[in-house]
Amino acid sequence: MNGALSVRPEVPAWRLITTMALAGVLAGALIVIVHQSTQPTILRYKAEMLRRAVNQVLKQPERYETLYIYRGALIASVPEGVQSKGLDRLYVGYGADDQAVGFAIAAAEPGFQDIVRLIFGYDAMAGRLLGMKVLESKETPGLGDKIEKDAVFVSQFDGAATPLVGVKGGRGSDDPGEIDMITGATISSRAVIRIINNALERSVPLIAAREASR
Amino acid sequence: MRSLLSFRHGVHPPDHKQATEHIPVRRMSFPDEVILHLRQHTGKPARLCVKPGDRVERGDVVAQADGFVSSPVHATTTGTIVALELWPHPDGSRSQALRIAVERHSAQVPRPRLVPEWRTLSAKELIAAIRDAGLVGLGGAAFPTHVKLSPPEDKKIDTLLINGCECEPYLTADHRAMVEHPEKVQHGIRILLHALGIERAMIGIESNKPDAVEALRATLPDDLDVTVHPLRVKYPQGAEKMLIRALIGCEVPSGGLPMDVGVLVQNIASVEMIATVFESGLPLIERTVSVTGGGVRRPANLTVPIGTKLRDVLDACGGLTEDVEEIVFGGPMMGMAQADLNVPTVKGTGGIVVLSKGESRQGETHPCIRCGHCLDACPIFLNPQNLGALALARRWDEMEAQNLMDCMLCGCCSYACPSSIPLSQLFALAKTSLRKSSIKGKAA
Amino acid sequence: MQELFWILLSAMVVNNFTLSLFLGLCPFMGVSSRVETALRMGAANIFVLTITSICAWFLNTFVLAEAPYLRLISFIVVIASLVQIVEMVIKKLSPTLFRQLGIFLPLITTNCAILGLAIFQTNRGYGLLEGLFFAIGAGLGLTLALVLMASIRENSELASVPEVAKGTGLTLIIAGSLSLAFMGFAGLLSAA
Amino acid sequence: MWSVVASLAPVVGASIWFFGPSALLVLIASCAGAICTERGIAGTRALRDGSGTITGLLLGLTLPPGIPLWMAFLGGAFGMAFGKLVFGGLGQNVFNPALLGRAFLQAAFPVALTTWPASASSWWSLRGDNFALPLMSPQVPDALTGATPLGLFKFEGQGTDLGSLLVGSTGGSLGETCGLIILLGGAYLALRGHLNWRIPASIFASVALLAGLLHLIDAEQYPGPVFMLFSGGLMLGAVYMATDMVTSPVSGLGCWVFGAGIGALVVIIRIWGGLPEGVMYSILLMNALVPFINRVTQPRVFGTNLGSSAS
Amino acid sequence: MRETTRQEDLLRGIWRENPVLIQLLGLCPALAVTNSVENALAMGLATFFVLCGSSLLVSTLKKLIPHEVRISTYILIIATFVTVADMTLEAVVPEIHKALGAFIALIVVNCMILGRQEAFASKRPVGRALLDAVGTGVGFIIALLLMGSLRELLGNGSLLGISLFGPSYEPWVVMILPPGGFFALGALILALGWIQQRRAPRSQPQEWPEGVADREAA
Amino acid sequence: MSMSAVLGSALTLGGVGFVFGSLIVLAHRRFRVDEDPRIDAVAELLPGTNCGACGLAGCRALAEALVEEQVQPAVCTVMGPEDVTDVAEFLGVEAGEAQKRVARLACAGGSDVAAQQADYRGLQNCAAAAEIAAGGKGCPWGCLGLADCEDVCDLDAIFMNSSDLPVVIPERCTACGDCVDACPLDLFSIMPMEQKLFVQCKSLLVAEEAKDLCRVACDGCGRCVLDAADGVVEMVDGLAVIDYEENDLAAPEATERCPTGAIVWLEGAQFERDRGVDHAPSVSLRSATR
Repeated sequence: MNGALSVRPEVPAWRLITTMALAGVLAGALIVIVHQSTQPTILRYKAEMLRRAVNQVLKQPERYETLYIYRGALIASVPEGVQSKGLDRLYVGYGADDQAVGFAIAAAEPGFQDIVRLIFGYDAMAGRLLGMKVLESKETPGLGDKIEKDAVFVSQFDGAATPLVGVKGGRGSDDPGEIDMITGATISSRAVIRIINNALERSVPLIAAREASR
Repeated sequence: MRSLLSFRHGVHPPDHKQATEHIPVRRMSFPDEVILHLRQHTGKPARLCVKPGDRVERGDVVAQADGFVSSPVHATTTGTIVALELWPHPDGSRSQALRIAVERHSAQVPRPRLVPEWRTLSAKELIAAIRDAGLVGLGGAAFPTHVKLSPPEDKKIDTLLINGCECEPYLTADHRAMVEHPEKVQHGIRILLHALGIERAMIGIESNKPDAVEALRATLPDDLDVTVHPLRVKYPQGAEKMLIRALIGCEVPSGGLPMDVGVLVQNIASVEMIATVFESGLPLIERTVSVTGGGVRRPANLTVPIGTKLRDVLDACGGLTEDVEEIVFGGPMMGMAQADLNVPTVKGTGGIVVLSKGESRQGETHPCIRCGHCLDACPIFLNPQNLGALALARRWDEMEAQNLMDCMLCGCCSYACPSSIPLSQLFALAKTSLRKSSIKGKAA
Repeated sequence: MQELFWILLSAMVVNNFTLSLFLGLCPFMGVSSRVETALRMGAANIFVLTITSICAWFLNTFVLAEAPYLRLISFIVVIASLVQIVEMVIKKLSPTLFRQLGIFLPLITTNCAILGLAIFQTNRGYGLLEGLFFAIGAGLGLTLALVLMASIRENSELASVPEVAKGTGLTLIIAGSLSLAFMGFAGLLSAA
Repeated sequence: MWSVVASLAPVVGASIWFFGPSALLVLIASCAGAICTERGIAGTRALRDGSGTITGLLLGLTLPPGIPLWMAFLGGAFGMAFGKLVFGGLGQNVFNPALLGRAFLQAAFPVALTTWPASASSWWSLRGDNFALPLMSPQVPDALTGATPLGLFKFEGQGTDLGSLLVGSTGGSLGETCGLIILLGGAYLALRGHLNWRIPASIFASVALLAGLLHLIDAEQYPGPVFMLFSGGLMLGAVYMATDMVTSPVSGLGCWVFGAGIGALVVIIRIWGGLPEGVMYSILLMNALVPFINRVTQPRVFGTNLGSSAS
Repeated sequence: MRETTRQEDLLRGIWRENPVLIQLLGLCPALAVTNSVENALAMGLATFFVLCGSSLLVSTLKKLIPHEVRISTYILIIATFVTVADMTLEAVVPEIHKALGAFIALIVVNCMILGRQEAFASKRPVGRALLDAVGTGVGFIIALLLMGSLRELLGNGSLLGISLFGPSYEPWVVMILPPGGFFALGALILALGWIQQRRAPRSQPQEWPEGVADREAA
Repeated sequence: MSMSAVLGSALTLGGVGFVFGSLIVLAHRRFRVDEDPRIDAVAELLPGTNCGACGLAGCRALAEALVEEQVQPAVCTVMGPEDVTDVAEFLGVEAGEAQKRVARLACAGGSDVAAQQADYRGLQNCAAAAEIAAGGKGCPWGCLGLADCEDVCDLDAIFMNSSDLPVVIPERCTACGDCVDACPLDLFSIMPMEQKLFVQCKSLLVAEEAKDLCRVACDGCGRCVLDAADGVVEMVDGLAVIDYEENDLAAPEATERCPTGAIVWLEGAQFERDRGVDHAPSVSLRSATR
């Protein structure tokens, strides 16, 4: 046995405090440096993802811009001194003729397992959907996650009349407001329909108000 | 049947009493040798007061009570003391015992002696006379009767319960006593009530003995408050706490004694023996033993001198059959298995049950399936399932915390267990281990 | 109200912290051999989770709004220190409470459930009230899982478990079975 | 144990009557899974008391008739290995092995486990792709799928008439459809002392009570108690699964608590949960609670807590 | 403490004292993010990076860190490395970062890392500490990969996203769900124990004395 | 984002470090439990088996006792001699003399030599068998052979031999006393290895009666009393009893004329020496996951 058996000497208090403080300083510096070097890439990716989602549900508009919901109204730019970060927002897409083709609205509510986050395009003039994309869900793989992966299910939302009504599969009805639910994943399908309907309920008055004020 | 008094839970083993319940008690002839253990009762062993070579007559004291919780031992036959030596005891150990060679041609008539006139004695004198007669509880535990009759000052006894249940299967000695000598039973009750200074007694008899109920009802005294109560046939109806629950309707507190609820319980055989003592002047030197079971050729209720070797008792009943499996002192539910035919009977031996191959429950043990039958059987509402599992893991302390010490080893759980798990055996060994460790703890 | 209730139930049974998010596994495997201990551990957890939730909300709202990249490191340092301080306070104020709960507090400091709660709460953008319901739900869920596991393990202690399965193997299988059983709660309150 | 198997014979018979040879095949496969695993792992230690057969049969009875046989086999094997053998075999397990196997299958193959045959062209025809190759998906034509009474109610708001519920001429798992026959088997077992009557009694009582209350509040939204009792796996679960002695409490009081808990959970999951049926999960959840229930429902020992009668 | 060789330092963590399978540390990531090989690998690498980085730093600075504040300092160091790893992953492989979610941040509270600092890095020279960290980290990656491949293979019929059994394979969905994690790790540990048990008595059978042999035979 | 951000966060975290460093220092100073630091150091050296062979409640208790110099390091028989020296040097005390102690069984009546009176069919463990007519073995003092001691021995130091007697492997026995507690007949006792003269019998029967029940019983003939030095062996109630106070005078001669072999001179393990098996079984490997 060697030096393992020794009694530790007392350490002065200032050394403890300095060590902690120094460690904090170093850690802070290191993190910020890495943060600064990775941040642009991360932001770029996030923006790209958002762009893709909006483009997809608005059927490839020419361009789109962000609208903030501020004091119960939709505004294109935030007034001075207000943080844009915490505000809810939706996106308006414009066609070639610079006419608004629709609004992309993001929404999240509980699904079968956990929160389902999705975005959908809405044509306010026709009162119809343009498309729907699930951004994030933890629904049962192979069953509930068909709301995300089943092309047939997803494509039903293109041009669907609102409010949406869910029906059991195989009815073959041509009613544009009817969404055929996925066999065995009724709850998840219903959740999607419910999320969209609820989001519309919230957003349609805002959109109408904006159109009216124009 | 529902309206009969009883207690909750318990089991219904087949009673097997038909072999002996209608046969009158007979006396067996004296054996060549009797073995008198000095430890025949609960408490301190008796102290020897004779020596090898001495000649003793029937009824002579051979060992004195050693202390209050002790009881004297009397010579049960006339004969010569051969030796004091270690001899097999019914509990499986070897302990000090006197061997008396019986005088072949003696008339076995006891010395003339003074028969105490109990009516003239004070309670104290009466209890002393009971002690000198070596009386102990004949139900099995062999607790000295005089101790039981002397409760502490602060415990007031107001009722005497007479246990005529004989709920153990096979045994019929008490039954025969009630049918053949109801007047002696009533006499014994009278003496006990006198000793206690009270007037109320209740006799509990399982309803499968209507003739006993009849006989005792016919002889009820006019001047005392004695009543006879038929009880539901259920094991262990004859356990003190169960009997009190059935007759009085209250529960003896956990860890307490019957006297805590103002009750004293005596077994029929003890009551009858008290009457005998005060009628004949003889001490406790013989008793009725049920020798029965499929392994005995001629089952009988025999009056046997205490200390007769098992071998001799069995010979008096025609010997053993070919398919003997197990010999038990006491009843099959709570009795002690015997390994040696030289074991003598002791004061507490009221039955010798010889089980044949078909009768002995030697099922193969299976895993516990937690059916809960044992909980429904346990008369004191323990959880034998859990206790059994703890016992297998040797976790005695946890068992104690779960009231193991209230277990009276009645064997209901083992009987009810469909997997043939020897639960009560496990509890017996757990209690032994706990007792051992508590002695050790005190010593340390 | 319905939403708060859903947050509580979701963290407790539907997405139980331990059984479906694998948070707090260390105590779940380690401190789950006795029911009494499990109960106390659970209570201590509820307590610390509640504090953490408030703490994280406070940090997010007032301190880290400008520097979210310092979130993780601040969370861990603040929570760890706070738990230590709480431990001391309890020790000073109520020795009884300390004996009941305090001994578990150091164990909880480096428990992923605590940090997990703070991070999930932030990611989901919960406010103060929502965060509190989330924390209580998570704490109740942890307690439930711990107590169930402890009572089952106490039970299996007396069983003749095969040598290979003793200890962790069996605990994991039980956890899997519990997790399977908890799947029955899927979709609770969200089917309407 | 074999008497439990015997009491299941009518239920098995009924399932074959309703679902044809598919039923028999599925039952054989699940039994084979359970028994082979028991023999394979426990070897000679495995008991020949029929407990493996019961596990297999009970599992089989909760499966839809059209399920691929390899899945039924897998479920039996899983239930036996992880539900029973790891705990030390008979008498030591915590979860009902058959239900654990079923829950595993439900989680592993949600589609196959919720595909119910609507009707069959003849008694002899198979009710689905029973002979799908091991590990491969079954091929089920859409026309074959139907729905259970509970699914119909939950997702489409349709009721099913009481007569067909009682007789069992509805869609569903093999042994779940005919309530009357199950009750008969249960009565036989209760009389023989192999079944604690308190458990099914408390389950029925709590389901009827809760469902009745809700039905009184809003008859449109909540189905009536009779429908709740006779639909889905409640009968089979209450009589044969919940009463498994090993995985239910030992004391009488414990059994009442256990049953009431199952009943309450069944109603909660059926009405507010995401799944149409919750009997299996309810029983598994309460199984998990049994050790705890046993702890808190220790019987009162004779001569304790006497109150006034003590003095 | 017994002296160890360099080789031992390196190899110990890989199998004999594998952090997940033997020591049962870091179970949270081992169960939560192993539903595919890809995720498992990313998680393993991130943890590996944090472990090596902090071991290196801690053993370098061990003389400077007073005993009383060592744990706090270690946590600070570890948290820094985790934050770095988190940001790097988000920038380089955003998809995987999204799949791993909060569990990257939870590397901070992985007892395995703090354990190695406390038990090894704070007492040994830099080289040894690095060897140990590499060994333990590789052991962790191996365990995660084992879990990941088992779960992805059964739960999805694929490995690293490449389908192995063809399109008609029926995936065992449960394996990529939480219960599957518990069952997979449980089964792995049972299998390891079983192998060990099988191997143990065979190694030195002839050394048993007569009496024991008799009883074994009976 | 620039230098200012870097500086800002560095200072923030530095501040956090400072605050909590101070807090910890404060806590450390205020709530410290005064404990001799040497206790930890010593405890680390001890084997950590908590076997209790030293007579104290576990290794930690021994460490405390060692530091307080109540006992000498050598009382720990599990730790190797070098470790004992290390501890002694560290504490600056004498190592003391290690006295190896083992469990000895006071019965040699295996199934080959002792009479069996009845079949015992209940639970297969000694404690249970002892409750029922002493398990059917003729000699009520004799070893029941159902291996309770083997079961409770955590160190695998006891195995049952072919005649159902427990053999203690001295190399493994730490004299913890578990077997002493487990034996329902109190046949085990913990004895120093130096005490080599030993009576392997507890039967109080004498002469033919003793030998009828067991061929190796002490029949109380008294030859050993005569053959041993004065006061070493004594007859008490028909059983030879050794006075270990006089152990120095004990010699193998006392066993030479014993007609049954009940008194023995033990150099190592009991029973197995005669059979030519003197090495221990290898330790069975436990699952590493435990």
